[in-house]
Amino acid sequence: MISLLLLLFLAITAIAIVRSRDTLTAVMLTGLSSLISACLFLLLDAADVAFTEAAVGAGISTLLMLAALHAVAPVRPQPRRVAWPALIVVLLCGGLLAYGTLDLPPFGAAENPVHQHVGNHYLEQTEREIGVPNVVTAVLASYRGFDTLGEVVVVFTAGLAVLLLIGRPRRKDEERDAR
Amino acid sequence: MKSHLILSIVAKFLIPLVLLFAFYVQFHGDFGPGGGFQAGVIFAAAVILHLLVFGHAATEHFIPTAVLKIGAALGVLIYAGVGVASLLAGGRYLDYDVLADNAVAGQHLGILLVEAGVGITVAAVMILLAYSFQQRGHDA
Amino acid sequence: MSWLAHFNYWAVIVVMMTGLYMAIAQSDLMRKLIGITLLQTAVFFLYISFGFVRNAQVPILTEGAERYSNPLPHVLILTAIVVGVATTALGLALVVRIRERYGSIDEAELASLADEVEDLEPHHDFDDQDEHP
Amino acid sequence: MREHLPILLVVLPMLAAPICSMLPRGRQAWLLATAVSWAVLAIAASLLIRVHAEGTISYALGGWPAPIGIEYRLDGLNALVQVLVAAIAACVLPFSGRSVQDEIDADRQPGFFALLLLLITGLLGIVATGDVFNVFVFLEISSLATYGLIAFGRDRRALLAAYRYLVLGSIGATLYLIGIGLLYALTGTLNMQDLAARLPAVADTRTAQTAITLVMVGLGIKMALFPLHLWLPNAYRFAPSAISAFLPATATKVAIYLMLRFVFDIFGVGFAFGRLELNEVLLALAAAAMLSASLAAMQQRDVKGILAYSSVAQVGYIVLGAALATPIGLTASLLHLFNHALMKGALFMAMGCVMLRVGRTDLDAIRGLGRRMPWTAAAFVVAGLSLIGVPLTAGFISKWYLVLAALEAGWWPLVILILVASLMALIYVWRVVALAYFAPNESQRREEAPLSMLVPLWLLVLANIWFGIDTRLSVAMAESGMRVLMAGPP
Repeated sequence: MISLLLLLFLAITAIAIVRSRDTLTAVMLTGLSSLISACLFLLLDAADVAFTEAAVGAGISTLLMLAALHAVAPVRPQPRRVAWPALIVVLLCGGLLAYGTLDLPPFGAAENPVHQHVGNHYLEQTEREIGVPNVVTAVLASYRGFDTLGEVVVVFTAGLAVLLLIGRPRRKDEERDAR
Repeated sequence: MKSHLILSIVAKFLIPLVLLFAFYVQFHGDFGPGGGFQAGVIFAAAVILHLLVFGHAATEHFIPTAVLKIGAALGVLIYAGVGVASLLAGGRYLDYDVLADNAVAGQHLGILLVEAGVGITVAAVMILLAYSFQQRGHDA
Repeated sequence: MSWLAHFNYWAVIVVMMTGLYMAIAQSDLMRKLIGITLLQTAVFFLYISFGFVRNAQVPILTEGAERYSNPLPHVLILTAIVVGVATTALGLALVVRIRERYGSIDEAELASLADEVEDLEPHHDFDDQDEHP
Repeated sequence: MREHLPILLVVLPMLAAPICSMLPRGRQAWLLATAVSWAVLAIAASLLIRVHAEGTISYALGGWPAPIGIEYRLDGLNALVQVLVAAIAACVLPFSGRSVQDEIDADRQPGFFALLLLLITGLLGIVATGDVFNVFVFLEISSLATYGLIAFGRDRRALLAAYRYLVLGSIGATLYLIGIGLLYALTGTLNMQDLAARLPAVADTRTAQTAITLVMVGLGIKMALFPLHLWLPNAYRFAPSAISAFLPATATKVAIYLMLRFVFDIFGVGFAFGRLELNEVLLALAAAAMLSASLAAMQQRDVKGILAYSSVAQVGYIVLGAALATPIGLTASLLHLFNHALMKGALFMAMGCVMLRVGRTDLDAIRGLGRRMPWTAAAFVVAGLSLIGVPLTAGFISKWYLVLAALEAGWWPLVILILVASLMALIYVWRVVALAYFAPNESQRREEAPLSMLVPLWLLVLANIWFGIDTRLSVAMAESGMRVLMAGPP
């Protein structure tokens, strides 16, 4: 029941973000939406994900957005205009997704295919094969360790690209741009 | 950035605690929620707090950009290197079983090392991001 | 299939579509990135709800626990969160650079600026069309 | 070590990238990246030979058997695509040395080469893996590296192009993520083989249909399939020369490979084309791409712009062959995927040479190029002929197969479409060639590009001629890839 309420709250926050006229408000509300999602993840027994979403979504991501906003200021308030073609595309896409959820296995049922196959193996074998209690860590670092290697490479790639874009004092870039 | 006395005292008190928490999260990931990624982010958060309160020059003095660049690369090298080590030890890529005498000990060692790689790269990159964006203030 | 059982998916779709709308329709470059963040957050929820099991526990093995939620979606989403923040950071860096070199981060303004340059100066050399705010 | 080659292929550039980023000088980074690209090509070629001799190679990462762990799975199709990516990389890296020196600030060159290596890592990883989520991770590695690399372009519009690609690309990747999430919810697995085996049981569900649509739209953005191609022209046009030469020949090709893998190997033709009739949608989009993009190419005033729109049209050709879903249609599709990489790589490389010497690539810059840069201009002509599809070039072979496939399927309007689009290619290529050879230019000084650029360029040009005359190798490879696809899901 709490999760339903939170979910409703999340949807309302999303609408508030799209309707906000001021980007600062939008950024702060996005941080809030991450926090709500983190609570939802916790309610859905995903402690690691909740932890990460709180630290990244509500923390780092919001911070970076604020810093970027500071760098690009001043920003004029957005006119509240509806872009109809985009709205139609989005409604079509949303309709397709809603249609797609109709045959999803029931929410939270232990008999769902997701819980029968690979997922079950992890829960049953982690103790014997890996020997750590946190199954998420076992899957993350070992069973699907290569994904996590890829994830580290993604972080490295983004860091490198950002550094090359804005990593030196702005004065130097302006001299270069003006050349 | 102007230094506010209360802010800087609170920060000086808080930052070591947050750093400590980051290490706890790093090494406790086997047992509870957490791991290299979360630890890296929390570590970075402590440094970013320092950055916000004491300014770029003071923070850069403790953690120079050059070190962070090496750190970001080092984490990837550690993780991918563990994979190469398991190849050399006769296993498949990232097969930690062969890293120690028995499979479970090997898994423990492997997970410890790769989580360290994750933590180092994530922390370094997040701090680098904060440095980069902070330098771009509009009135800079 | 009961309506209530799918309510959570539909609420998430609303969030998803709000994000998608922001990303394609709003003309502030920052807000487009916010839209993508929102879209991704909703996808995270979708995955996590696939992994949920009623009356189960966090997938950390403990004595006496019978049922755990599925750890695999959690792992996938941990990766996806990281990928998401990486993309956001790169996007923000691009926005900062665009602001510095165009003096604007409004899609409509930028489009008219870019066209102007293209029409007036067909022989642009490197970097000579910069204007500083 | 021989058995570990499938993973070393991806890990080698992955390890080299951080090292590259730490090197102090661009020159050293370039040498390292070039050496790695050649090693990667050698590995990819040896893997292709092994796949042909011994059959499919499966490599269980972490020692965990699929579907518990992630699997690398090489067959006649993706081993070929890997060789293609590696070969283009091995040509572009030596080529890039001089142009990067000219276009990129010295202090950013190591980072540039590190990102290029990461891009190669990402593309090779996407191709090698047999796990749909691992595809997502490597797709993001290649995408983030691409956004960063495009932003290196000196024109400020490069930034905007990179940003727009980032927004669209992220939407595409997220749609893909939703799609595979729904498939996972239905089947409980992420392994491609396992997914293919479990999908038929749930193929009738609305969820599966939605999942396919989302995956296809997501990949459609990445491969720049009309009308999802809007990010591509400016991205290719304003990127640094080396990146404009590398991307069109590889990135869209990898996305197309992925689409083929999903349609034929995971969903199965019977489901994706038979029941959902996706082939008709793809045919219509391919036709629209060929006509509208060729038309747009004819109106461009910048040669890189012409080539970029032409790439959108060529994606149409490749999809056209695949949508016919016949053995000869697929062979044509794969042949064109391969040949188009050769010709577009060469054409964009020629423009890299022009960029170096003239400093711009608009039509005015081309005037009198035949005298000023005879070798570069000649290379452009030969590769341009291949793009048009003139006999004795590689482009002719793939279009010939495409026409045969259309005739065999009884779709004769498609034959007319191919001819019309080729005619349009003739027009836009001719515009450039005419200016290069028949337009007077006040400056008649000869200033040919350096050998380090001309040699890789001419290697690709000669490949265009070679595969236009001796088709045994290319057709055999395409046919072996085709057989993998026609065999369908296990």
